Amino acid sequence: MNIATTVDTSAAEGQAFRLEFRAWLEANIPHEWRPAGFWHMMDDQGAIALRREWERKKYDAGWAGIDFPVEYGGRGGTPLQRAIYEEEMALANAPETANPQIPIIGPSLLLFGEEWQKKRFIKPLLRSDELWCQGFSEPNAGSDLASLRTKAELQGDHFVINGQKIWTSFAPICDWMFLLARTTSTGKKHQGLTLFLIDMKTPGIDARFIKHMTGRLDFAEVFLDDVKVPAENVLGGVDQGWKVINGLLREERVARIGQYAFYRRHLELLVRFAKQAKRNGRPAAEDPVLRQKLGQVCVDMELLRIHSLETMAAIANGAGQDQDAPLTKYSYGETHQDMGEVFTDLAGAMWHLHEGDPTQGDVDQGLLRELQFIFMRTRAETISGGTAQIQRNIIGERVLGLPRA
Amino acid sequence: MNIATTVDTSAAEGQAFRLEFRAWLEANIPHEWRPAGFWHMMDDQGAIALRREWERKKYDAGWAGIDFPVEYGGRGGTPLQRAIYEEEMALANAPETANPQIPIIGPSLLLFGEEWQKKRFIKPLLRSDELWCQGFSEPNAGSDLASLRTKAELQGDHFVINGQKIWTSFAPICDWMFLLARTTSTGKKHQGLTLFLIDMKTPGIDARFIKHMTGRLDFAEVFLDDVKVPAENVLGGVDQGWKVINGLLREERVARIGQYAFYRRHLELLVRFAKQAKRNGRPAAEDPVLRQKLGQVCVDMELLRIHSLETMAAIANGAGQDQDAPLTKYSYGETHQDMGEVFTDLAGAMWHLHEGDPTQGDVDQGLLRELQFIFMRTRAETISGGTAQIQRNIIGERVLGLPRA
Amino acid sequence: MTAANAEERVLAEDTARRWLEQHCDLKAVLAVAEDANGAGHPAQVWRAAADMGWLGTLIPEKYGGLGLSLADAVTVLRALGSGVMPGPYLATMLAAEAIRLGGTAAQQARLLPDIAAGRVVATVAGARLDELDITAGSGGKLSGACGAVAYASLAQILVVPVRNGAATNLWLVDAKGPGVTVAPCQSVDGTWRVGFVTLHGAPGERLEGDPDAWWRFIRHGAVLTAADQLGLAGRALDITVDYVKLREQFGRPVGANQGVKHPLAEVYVAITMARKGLFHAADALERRERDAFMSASVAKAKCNDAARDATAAMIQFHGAIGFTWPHPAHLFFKRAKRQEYEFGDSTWHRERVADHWLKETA
Amino acid sequence: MTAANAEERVLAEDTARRWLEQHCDLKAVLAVAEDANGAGHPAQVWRAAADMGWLGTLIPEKYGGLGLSLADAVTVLRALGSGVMPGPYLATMLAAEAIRLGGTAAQQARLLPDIAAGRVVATVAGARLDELDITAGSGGKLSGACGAVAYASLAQILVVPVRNGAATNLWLVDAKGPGVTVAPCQSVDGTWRVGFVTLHGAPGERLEGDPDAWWRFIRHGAVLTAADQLGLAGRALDITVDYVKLREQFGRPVGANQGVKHPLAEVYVAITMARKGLFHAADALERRERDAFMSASVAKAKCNDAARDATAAMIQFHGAIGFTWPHPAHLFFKRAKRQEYEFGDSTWHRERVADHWLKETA
Repeated sequence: MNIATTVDTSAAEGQAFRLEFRAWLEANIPHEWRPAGFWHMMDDQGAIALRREWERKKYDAGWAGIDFPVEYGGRGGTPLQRAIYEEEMALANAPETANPQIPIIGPSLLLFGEEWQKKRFIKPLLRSDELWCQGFSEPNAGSDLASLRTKAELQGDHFVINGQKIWTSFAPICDWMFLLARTTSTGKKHQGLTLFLIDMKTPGIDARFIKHMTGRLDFAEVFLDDVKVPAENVLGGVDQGWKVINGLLREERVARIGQYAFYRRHLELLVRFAKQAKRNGRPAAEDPVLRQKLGQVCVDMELLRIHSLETMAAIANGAGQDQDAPLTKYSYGETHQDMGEVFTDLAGAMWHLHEGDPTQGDVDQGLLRELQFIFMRTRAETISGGTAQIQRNIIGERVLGLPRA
Repeated sequence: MNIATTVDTSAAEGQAFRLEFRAWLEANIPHEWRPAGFWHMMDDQGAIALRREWERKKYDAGWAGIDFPVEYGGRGGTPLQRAIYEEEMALANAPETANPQIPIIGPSLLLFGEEWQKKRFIKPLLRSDELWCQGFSEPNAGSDLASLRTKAELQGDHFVINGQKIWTSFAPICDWMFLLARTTSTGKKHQGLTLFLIDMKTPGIDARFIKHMTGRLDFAEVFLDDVKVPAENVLGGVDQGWKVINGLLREERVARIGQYAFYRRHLELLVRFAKQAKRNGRPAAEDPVLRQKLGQVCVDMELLRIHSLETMAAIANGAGQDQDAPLTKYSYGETHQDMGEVFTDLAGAMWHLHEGDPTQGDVDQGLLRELQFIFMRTRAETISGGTAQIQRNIIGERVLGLPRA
Repeated sequence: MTAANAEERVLAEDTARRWLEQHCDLKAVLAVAEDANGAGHPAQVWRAAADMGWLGTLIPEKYGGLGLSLADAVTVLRALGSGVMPGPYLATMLAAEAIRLGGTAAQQARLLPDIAAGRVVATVAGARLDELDITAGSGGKLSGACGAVAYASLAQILVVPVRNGAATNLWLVDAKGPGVTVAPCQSVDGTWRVGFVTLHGAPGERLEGDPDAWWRFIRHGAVLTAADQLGLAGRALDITVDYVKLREQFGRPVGANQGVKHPLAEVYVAITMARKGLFHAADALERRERDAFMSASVAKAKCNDAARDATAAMIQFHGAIGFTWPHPAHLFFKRAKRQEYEFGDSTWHRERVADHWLKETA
Repeated sequence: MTAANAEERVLAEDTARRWLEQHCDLKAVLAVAEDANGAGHPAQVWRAAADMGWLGTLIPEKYGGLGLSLADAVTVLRALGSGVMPGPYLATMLAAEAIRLGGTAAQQARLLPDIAAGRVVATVAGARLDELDITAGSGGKLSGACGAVAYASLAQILVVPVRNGAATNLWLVDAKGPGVTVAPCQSVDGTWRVGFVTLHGAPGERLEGDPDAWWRFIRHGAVLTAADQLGLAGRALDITVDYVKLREQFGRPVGANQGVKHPLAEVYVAITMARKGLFHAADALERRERDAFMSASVAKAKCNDAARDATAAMIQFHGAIGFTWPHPAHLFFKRAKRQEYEFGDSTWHRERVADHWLKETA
């Protein structure tokens, strides 16, 4: 496999780190996990248990929380190493994390948490001893997050929380939730919001899975009925929730480098698939019209790689505000979605089958299943975390300075 | 040439009309006018003079105002014949009219004019003895026509008009103008507008050409400074201008059939060009990627042909309101613009040259020039008469019933 | 199409839609998709398809059908598509159409009455139009891989395209007979069922009425499939428009934003043009007009695009709820994307339309 | 690119833009376009190109140039493109680059100093990359049609690609010498001039330094042309954004509508990615990286699309004024559409990117 990386590791420091981690992965990812589609042909619960176990092993070997301080259980590395880590994970087809909120909750704790919170929560988070979920969205507060209605009232030394959250990934199997609720209802909508760290075993919490269109269990909804949360479990101060959320932009940038590495792997799978699949009696890879479509996503992916390289350079230089966050989000969603469409064009009538049609080439089943999953999954990528429409609005208004309606 | 027509002339009436007109055109369009591009290699003034002369001849032979009543100088035919007429004009590559406002001003006079107005104006209009222009748009009232500011004040037996009009095609060479002005400034914006028939020789009118990006003289701006217009020259009643304009929808439908016939001719030119032009050493027509692009505009054009057939059937059945007018306008603009893009893709690096590059095939110069002109002209088609954005708004709100912002 | 005809069709489609909504609504369809190992064959839908004459729309009256036109079949299938209806009705109608177009009177008389009455399930191989390599040996024994075939496990009659030098002939095979193996395969689209069929010297019977019927059949197949797609597309738009009128974010209905309104307007335009193209193609094929093959390609290409765009918009403009399993949007989207590659994807059809124009233009 | 470098470039570009705006603004460019029979060669622009070192950006210092990098040339050309600048500077720089890449030290020493100083106009045939059929006879006499060549009537030096079996070599021709005929031709794009060149046994001189320079040259040519396109695109967006902030319809600025805002946001995204891709390609070619050819294709494909979309949006969102002659939008649009087909259109480049990936992926 050939992946042009997004991190310039000509510097010795990066290169040594890369090689060491690569060797560890080589020795510690079971061989049977490697092929494309492995995780897509397994049930959700089994997959999470396997991953969780593997992540503990990885943590114990020193390969987790790369850029988190040692004192809180991290490796104490640099953002550059963190990016290399993400790339190597993708290169090795390492399992996705069982604890996907690490890049959001980890930095929130680091940046805004009190000392006891950092000591208490970060290490078990990184080691996936405790799984976390994020309770932001509500049925009537999706794109318009600031209009959320879940309410937290202070009663003595604890808050009482009532409301409903949705799109709370993996909530039913999580140990802790990172929840945004309204503590003050006067003033502007986005003021008066507070972040809470909530033990999912607290009475009054009812979490139920909502199946994804891919068939996977992932999202959930969470009902909160008089849930008592100790006042000390506020993160970043009462009514400071919006500030905390907006303080995470730099972190999101690093996370996107990791996301790019996975997309890059997906493109490799797509190109490999193009060589296997047949359309009209010849390899899809030889069809000039399909080559154009494939060429276009390769162009867009190369551009995203260059964008990631620049982002990494900016991070390394300690750059501040990222005005191109909505551009990144928008381009990622569109490009990944385009990749999905190219997959169906390459696969033709077999795109949706769980096994390749033998009359359409000798197609690896795992490859087909993984690309199929990616295709469906990408429909969500122009919606979650702010729709493509919202991103274009933000670009138009904040970057180009166009007037609001 | 093979043009599948949009009018079902299996009925004898239509077929006889078609053959008779075809024969007349065959005998009366000079042979040298026929090749593609003839009109695009001639200066504007010369072209208009030639066309005007030809139109008089055509009128005198009975081939003008097809569906206008005989008493006002028309032929007294049916809408079906009118549509056949438009198609045959396109098939024969007959000159475009020198009097392009006929389809707007003619029916306005017929539907809303007083008897003396019909008697006075229709025949010279149809015979192009008098050329007309349309004074609707203003510098600050384009898409938002109702906010126009040109003012007409009644002073005794005449109105005094002051203001500025723009995009008034051919105004400097026109004899009459059909002008929309504000007569009442209270109430809703679209009320209080009145239509006037104005002699362009009236003192106080100053009309200047604005060159089109194609290089042609077509648009103009018109300044009105204390222009006196007799009160009897109001069309359709004082403050009734908006009603008159909206009464012309059926007529626009018939006009679009004619427009389709021209587009169809353009597609034929494009296909012919694909056979002449070479890309990468072989005919563009043999390139699978270019064939896809060509195929797509053929698909869209076939759909517009079917749409026209249905429209004709609806007209023949005396259908009323046309809810699909914005759909028609939008689709025409997009499809014609796509055709232009396919032309540049077929022509490659020679698309913009006044003569074909001999190393890129043996290309007919007139064909190249006409397609080149069409390509540039189509940029205006998603703007004039309501932008593509406005059309989508209307479809969303009036057809789908989506709420206004 | 006469006005009387048109009214009858509106009525027939309306009746079908109401019946389906009452007896197999979107929840019921979701349950079929959920039960991935089930037959994907709701009894009430199949019964209705037989009793109301849908299966026999195109079958001549003398063979128990209604003897109606392709446009009528399009109407029926659009209604079924608008309900994302599961079941082997389309596969069966396609097989019947192959027999009608290619079979002798005797073959038709033997097979079509059972099909019209819903007594047998039938299906067709080769819908993806990539060349298959099925050959006929001595005594009409057929061999070769048929690839994925709709409802292969359920079907009794199988129609297959068989190579005959440069030509392709349609043959019949007893799908439950000797020499036929079926390996069921799951599909992401839970509203149908599919299996890989292989023939190992299976006894075949050639459709002898019109040996060139394959070329007509694939155009009829394209139009019938496109009807289902058009049904999906229209319903997807209706549901989405209703949703964005009500769903509020930032203090106003989502549908008031041009970022939502304009794409939905484009979907409306696409569906409207697709509908016109499809009914035109149905009539053109019916009348065997000179350009009918091109018209079918125009229709399928446009229905492919309209159905994909409408169902993708359905997901996008429902926001997060639109990509959950309990919401029906994914049923529409997956099925539209599946059918996009049956009886010719847009690339296949655009190529044929371009070819037609290049040949016809002097 | 080091930070110091980057700052210098910003400064250099800024200086160039200011100078051009003062000495040859959009009105002046329009006048050049208006004068279709004029030379299309504003003296002040050419003088500046020589005096400020733009022409010699890539020419080694020992031959009178600045000896800077491709990224620096991209910076300069983006500034010129943002002013839709007329003149033979790009043609001349392309010819110089061909000589730099392919010429021997002696050839470079003889030709480049005059070019850097603006004493000669040079140009290149074959920019459209479709194969030309120019062959070398005995004694290096060249024959064949060169097709349309930028500023052919003005140029003294002409670089032509000559067939040599399966290979292509770069040759020099004295454009004013014997055996060269130039037939001027008008172009819709009035910001340049063009003529058809034919060689009839014209004495030629092969660039002997690197016989395979053609393959490198067309990538450098793609990047330099793309720089002009990127300049057009960025300025087109700036002008349009300024306009829609102020222009009001229906009681609010046009740019407040998502129907305008969203497409302009897309244009911004396209331009931003194009810029990143272009500077990356310039650096990759400079360093002769393994994937540099692919990077150049990525950059040109994206700049083609971004420039076309940005300049088409410029027309669309100016409304009617945008398609009039006195408004500069058409200058941007026509030039962007012209350059889209020079040094490879998007189809050409996408094909090469796909090919690269297919070959590199196991």
